[in-house]
Amino acid sequence: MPEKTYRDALKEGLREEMLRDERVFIMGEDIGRNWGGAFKVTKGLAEEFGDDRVRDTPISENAIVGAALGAAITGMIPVAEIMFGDLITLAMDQVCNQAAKMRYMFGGQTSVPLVMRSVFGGGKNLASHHSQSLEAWFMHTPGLKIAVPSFAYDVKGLIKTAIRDPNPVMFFEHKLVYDRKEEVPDEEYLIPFGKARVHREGDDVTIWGTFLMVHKAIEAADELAKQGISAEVIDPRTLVPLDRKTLIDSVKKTGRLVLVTEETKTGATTAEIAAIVQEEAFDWLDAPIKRVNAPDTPVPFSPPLEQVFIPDKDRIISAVREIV
Amino acid sequence: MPEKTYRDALKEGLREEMLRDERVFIMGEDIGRNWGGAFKVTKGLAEEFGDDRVRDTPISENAIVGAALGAAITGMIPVAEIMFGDLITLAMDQVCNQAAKMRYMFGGQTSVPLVMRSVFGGGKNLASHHSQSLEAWFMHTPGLKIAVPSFAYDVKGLIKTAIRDPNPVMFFEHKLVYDRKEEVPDEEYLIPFGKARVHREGDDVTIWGTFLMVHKAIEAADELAKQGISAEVIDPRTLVPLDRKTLIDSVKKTGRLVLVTEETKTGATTAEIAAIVQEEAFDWLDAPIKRVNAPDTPVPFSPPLEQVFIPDKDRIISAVREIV
Amino acid sequence: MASASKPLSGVTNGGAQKLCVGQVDSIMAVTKKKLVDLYTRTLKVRLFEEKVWDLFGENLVPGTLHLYLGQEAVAAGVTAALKKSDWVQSTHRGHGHVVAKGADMKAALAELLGKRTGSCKGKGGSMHITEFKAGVLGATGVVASGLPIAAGAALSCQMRGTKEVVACFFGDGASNNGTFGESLNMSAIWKLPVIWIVENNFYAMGTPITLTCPSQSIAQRAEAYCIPSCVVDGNNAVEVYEATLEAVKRAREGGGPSLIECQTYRMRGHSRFDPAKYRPKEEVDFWLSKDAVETIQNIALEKKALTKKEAKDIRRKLQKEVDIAADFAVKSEYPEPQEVLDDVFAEVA
Amino acid sequence: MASASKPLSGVTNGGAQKLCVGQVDSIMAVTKKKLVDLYTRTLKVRLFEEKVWDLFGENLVPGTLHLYLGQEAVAAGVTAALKKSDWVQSTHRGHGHVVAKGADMKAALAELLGKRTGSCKGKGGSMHITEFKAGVLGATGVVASGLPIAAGAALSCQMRGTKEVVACFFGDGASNNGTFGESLNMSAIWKLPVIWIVENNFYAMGTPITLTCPSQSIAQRAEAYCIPSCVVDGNNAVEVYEATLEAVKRAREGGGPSLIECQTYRMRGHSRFDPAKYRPKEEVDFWLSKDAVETIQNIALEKKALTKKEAKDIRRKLQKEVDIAADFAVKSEYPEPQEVLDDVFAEVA
Ligand SMILES: Cc1ncc(C[n+]2csc(CCOP(=O)(O)OP(=O)(O)O)c2C)c(N)n1
Ligand SMILES: Cc1ncc(C[n+]2csc(CCOP(=O)(O)OP(=O)(O)O)c2C)c(N)n1
Ligand SMILES: [Mg+2]
Ligand SMILES: [Mg+2]
Repeated sequence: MPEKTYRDALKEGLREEMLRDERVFIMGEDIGRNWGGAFKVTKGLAEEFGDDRVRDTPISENAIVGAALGAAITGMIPVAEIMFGDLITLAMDQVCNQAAKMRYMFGGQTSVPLVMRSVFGGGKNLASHHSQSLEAWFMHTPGLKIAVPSFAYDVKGLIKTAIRDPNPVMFFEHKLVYDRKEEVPDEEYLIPFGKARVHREGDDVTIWGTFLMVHKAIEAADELAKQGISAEVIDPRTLVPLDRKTLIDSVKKTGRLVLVTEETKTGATTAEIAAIVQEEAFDWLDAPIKRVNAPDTPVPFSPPLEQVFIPDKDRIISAVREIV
Repeated sequence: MPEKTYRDALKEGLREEMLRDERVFIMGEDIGRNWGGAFKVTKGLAEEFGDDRVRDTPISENAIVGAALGAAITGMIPVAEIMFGDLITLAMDQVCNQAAKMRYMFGGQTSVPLVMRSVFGGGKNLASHHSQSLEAWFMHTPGLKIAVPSFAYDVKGLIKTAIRDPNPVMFFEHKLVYDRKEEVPDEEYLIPFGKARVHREGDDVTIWGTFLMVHKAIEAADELAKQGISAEVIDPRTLVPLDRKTLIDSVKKTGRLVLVTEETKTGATTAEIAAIVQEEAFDWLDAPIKRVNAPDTPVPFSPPLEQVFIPDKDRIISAVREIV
Repeated sequence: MASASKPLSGVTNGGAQKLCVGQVDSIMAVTKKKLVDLYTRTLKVRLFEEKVWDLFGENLVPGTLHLYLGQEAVAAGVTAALKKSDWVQSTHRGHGHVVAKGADMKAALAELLGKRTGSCKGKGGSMHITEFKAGVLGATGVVASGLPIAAGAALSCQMRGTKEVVACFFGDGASNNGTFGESLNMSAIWKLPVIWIVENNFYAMGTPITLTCPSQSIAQRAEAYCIPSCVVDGNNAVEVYEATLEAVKRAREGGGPSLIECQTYRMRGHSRFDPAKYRPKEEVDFWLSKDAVETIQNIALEKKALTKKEAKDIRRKLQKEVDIAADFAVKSEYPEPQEVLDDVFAEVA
Repeated sequence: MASASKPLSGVTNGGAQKLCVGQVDSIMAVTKKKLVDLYTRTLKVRLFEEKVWDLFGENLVPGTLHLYLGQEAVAAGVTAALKKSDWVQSTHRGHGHVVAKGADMKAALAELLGKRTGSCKGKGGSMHITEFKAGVLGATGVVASGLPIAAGAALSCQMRGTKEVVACFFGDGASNNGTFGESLNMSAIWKLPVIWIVENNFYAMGTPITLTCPSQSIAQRAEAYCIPSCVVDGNNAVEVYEATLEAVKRAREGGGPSLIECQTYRMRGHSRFDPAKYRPKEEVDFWLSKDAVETIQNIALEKKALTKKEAKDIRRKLQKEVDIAADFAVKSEYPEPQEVLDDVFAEVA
């Protein structure tokens, strides 16, 4: 099977869906022919599909999402891009008050086939306004589905599922995985929402994480294996819907859980997962659930600071060792 | 001691601080002489302090917060009001990217003595755009302090502390407690941030909650007492800083914890509290921590729907009985 | 440099000023049939809102209420210039838009009462009253949040090549929100088939426009984006209709957006408990004397589009419709508690 | 109705058009001393940015970088019209604003390198480069987010009665964001002492202004709020200075805000890795021929404000300052890891 980068796999998914259904179109800042997206995900698509369907917009985040929403409820299937996840702050009303709630508050009169792509994460020394991980806000917003792909194979299958979903989907990517390669089939495939991917099987501890931290967790598991500790690594792939079963079953097997994301700790998605697991697997837990997150600070610029801000393999290993 | 409503106590606090320090001023939509605030909190203040210091603004939420921020870092002490908490969606960039991060990303060059008041909660059939409880978003935003007063005594002491704090404070109120009365001294007093209030002491279970749910928890505790169950009721009063000690000590005593807020369940502040408690008091927990929240839906309009949406005394009692 | 102009206010500018270039200035062009249509729409909204006010008095309407009373001619004039397949985007003051666009009054009233037979199954209420199949994109509780949605719907019309157009209602207060500029600009650069309808009633809650708007008109803001604009008497359905007709024509032909500022006034307070004491008596009197229903009725009578008897017959018929709708709404059931969980997500096919 | 005008572009409008009414049109009014000041500021920013580019080439600048190269005359002209106690609000392209306003170049360069001696202790970097005590309210990574902050700082100046003014820089792209209208309106209704400085470099990243702005100028948008405005050649520090001076005078005297559109151009790409291939060669050539440093130098020489030798001496002096600053920055220490936790909250007194 050919190896492809996360970036290319994602583009392939977008392209296949645009070929399949002409209602699908993309809009966002600098996604068109001059730039191809800040992370080059849409490079070449404007040339192939035209500037209408790969539409550069003004710097108007709230209107980008709002306009995509208006198009979604009148017969189109928009994929709106917000260049950096930090900038969704400017579109929170349209995302959380309008898109997420529209079907419900209108009593099911409309569905909202809308995908909102954006990118989270640090690691590129882009400082406080271009490095955050804000997925927890959206997990706390009923009416949104949330995809958090970390692998090339997943990103392609999930973007296609997202585009075909009749509900608003927040599709979050991570800056540091665009260049990572994985085997990705050329044939069409879809990945269902709400189905976790188990990257390592293990008996001693479960490690659940998202985005770059899945990769770190795998590295940690490999190293732990050498130390005689068998860790199971679970990547939820979507936060809403959430695959509770795979996680709970794993915890019932291992009795121990370490949660790891790049979010600042307080109120992160890891808090929700910890709360769920202690609710549903209380009697199986042999130790407190450990959370490995960034500290409760804005993301700092300077390399040595950002490096300690972002959790790494060693912090995961330490957390595991504290409870195993 | 005189009894005062939450509304009047809050106004007294604002008034005292405006008298004390002429740098303090208020700005927001319809807070001035024609309306006195959507919930009449600022009624009469424009007449007393003038339209400059009690300043009606255009419907420009992001600029209201941004302008207050600009004033805060140049020698004023603004109290910016966003009429409904649901509308902070429009000001998330100024709140979360600018005000919260400014001190940090400028390396401590400035402090940000800014209070942002708003109101959460349902119960008035105002539907999906005027009833939410979004405090979890801000708890997940490093750099913000968060006050969540539920009682008249607290709201006065806390607003004064908020105004004197050199950091951005989100000061959240609740629609259904404005009319509630409590004894409030006429003399000046301050309530420190990070100090919980224990409303009932008890041995069998700890109930921790915020806003209207504190009142419901007290009712539940009173009823549980008749059933022979002794419940301790803790109101954190501020979410950031959070009084962990009072809570953890209580759980170590009772071994059981029920968390109750009006937020939609997934990713609520209760998730964070559950995660903390299982981390810090794992060995003392005799049962899973229970979360009592609203369901994961937008807030519905129709009275019978809103009534089941908002947690009540009975749901708290059931949750307690499940684990005691 | 350009100098600041005298600010706008409810008294000084009431409907007088016209900025439209090329607007049809005589109502001669309007057919008798259309005058009857305008009369009927205006009156229908009026009777609907009066019924809502009654039901509210009987304590049957939960929550708050932003009545459209006084502004009927705006919704009537705009919707009369649209096809059924065209769209309107509504606001927190949406009853009039929805009814004028042809929504089922039974479902609309039931919605206001929180009944499961309501157009939103009781989930929305006054601030979200919406009937999608009548071409209403939605009423929204967040001021100005409809503008980008309308721009997007217009983009969709353009991309799908349907020749549909979108009329987007919003208030004077809404034009101070960030989405206003973002949406107008988007509509201008992409030449979207959207008509921006400012319902300038000179107040945003209790805040008079003089405190929040430095210019003589809101329409002036359209020029920033090279969008053609005009100011019309929003209590005169014919004026509103004519201006909209021109804008619709432009939009359908690919000429892009227009903005129409309709100067009008709330007959009552902002919301259910507002006595609106902050409005000067002379201003209120001025506007009450320009009643929207009387205005269109007089025009229709004068132009012999209607006889007095016909006017009365129409009123009787509409009143009956409204009464039946109210009866339906009152008798309908509330939703069952478990319905709180329905309709969060659409089923995946 | 008003008709859409020909869209703006980098070639057709380059600095030519002037909309200022009452602008001092001759540089005769500018003193020789001020010409030297303008030359010095412009050159200082240029030399600073060239050093940054060098350091970047040596891989010493982490993260991204939005160079101010090409736009120096804007920061120079604006800050030359301000007092030290006045304020500027910066952007993601902020180095020039900060340096021109008089920030310590050592601390500024150290910040770009992520050193603990940086003005933000290494927490901010290029996008947040700020020196508060030099009167910089902040550089921000969120486009257009500085506008409301500037409005608020101006409100504060007004309320405190200090006669300070605020100059707020932002790009052409920023003027499409919602905060633009919200902030301009606020400044107009409250007559705030703020000067809105649009740095129109005709691109937002790779997007040419022709795709996102329907009008001939950004300045046109100021009229929506009755704010006096003008368009000047942003590569000519004297033009920028004169327009700012007039606006500052108006602001200090309580006359409220002004907007100055400075048409200019980036010498390089948008950010560190952008080769900017999307810009037509003729356009690039046109602008490179209008070099900001050469322009002010020629004016100063021509007006005999400077001799060639003096010009060279100034350059040598500035270069030395910059070199010393770079040396300081390079030799400074990185922060210690535990400093990540510092400065989230200020101590409560
Ligand atoms: C974004 C936002 N801000 C504030 C409010 C509270 N609010 C509801 S209606 C209203 C006034 C709106 O004024 P305008 O746009 O002129 O419409 P009108 O009520 O006059 O029809 C306000 C401030 C809101 N719902 N949404
Ligand atoms: C709100 C927001 N949207 C998008 C971005 C990404 N971005 C950074 S700079 C830029 C272009 C800004 O253009 P302009 O305002 O003209 O300033 P210039 O870069 O030309 O100086 C964009 C889109 C951002 N930082 N903030
Ligand atoms: Mg109004
Ligand atoms: Mg630009």
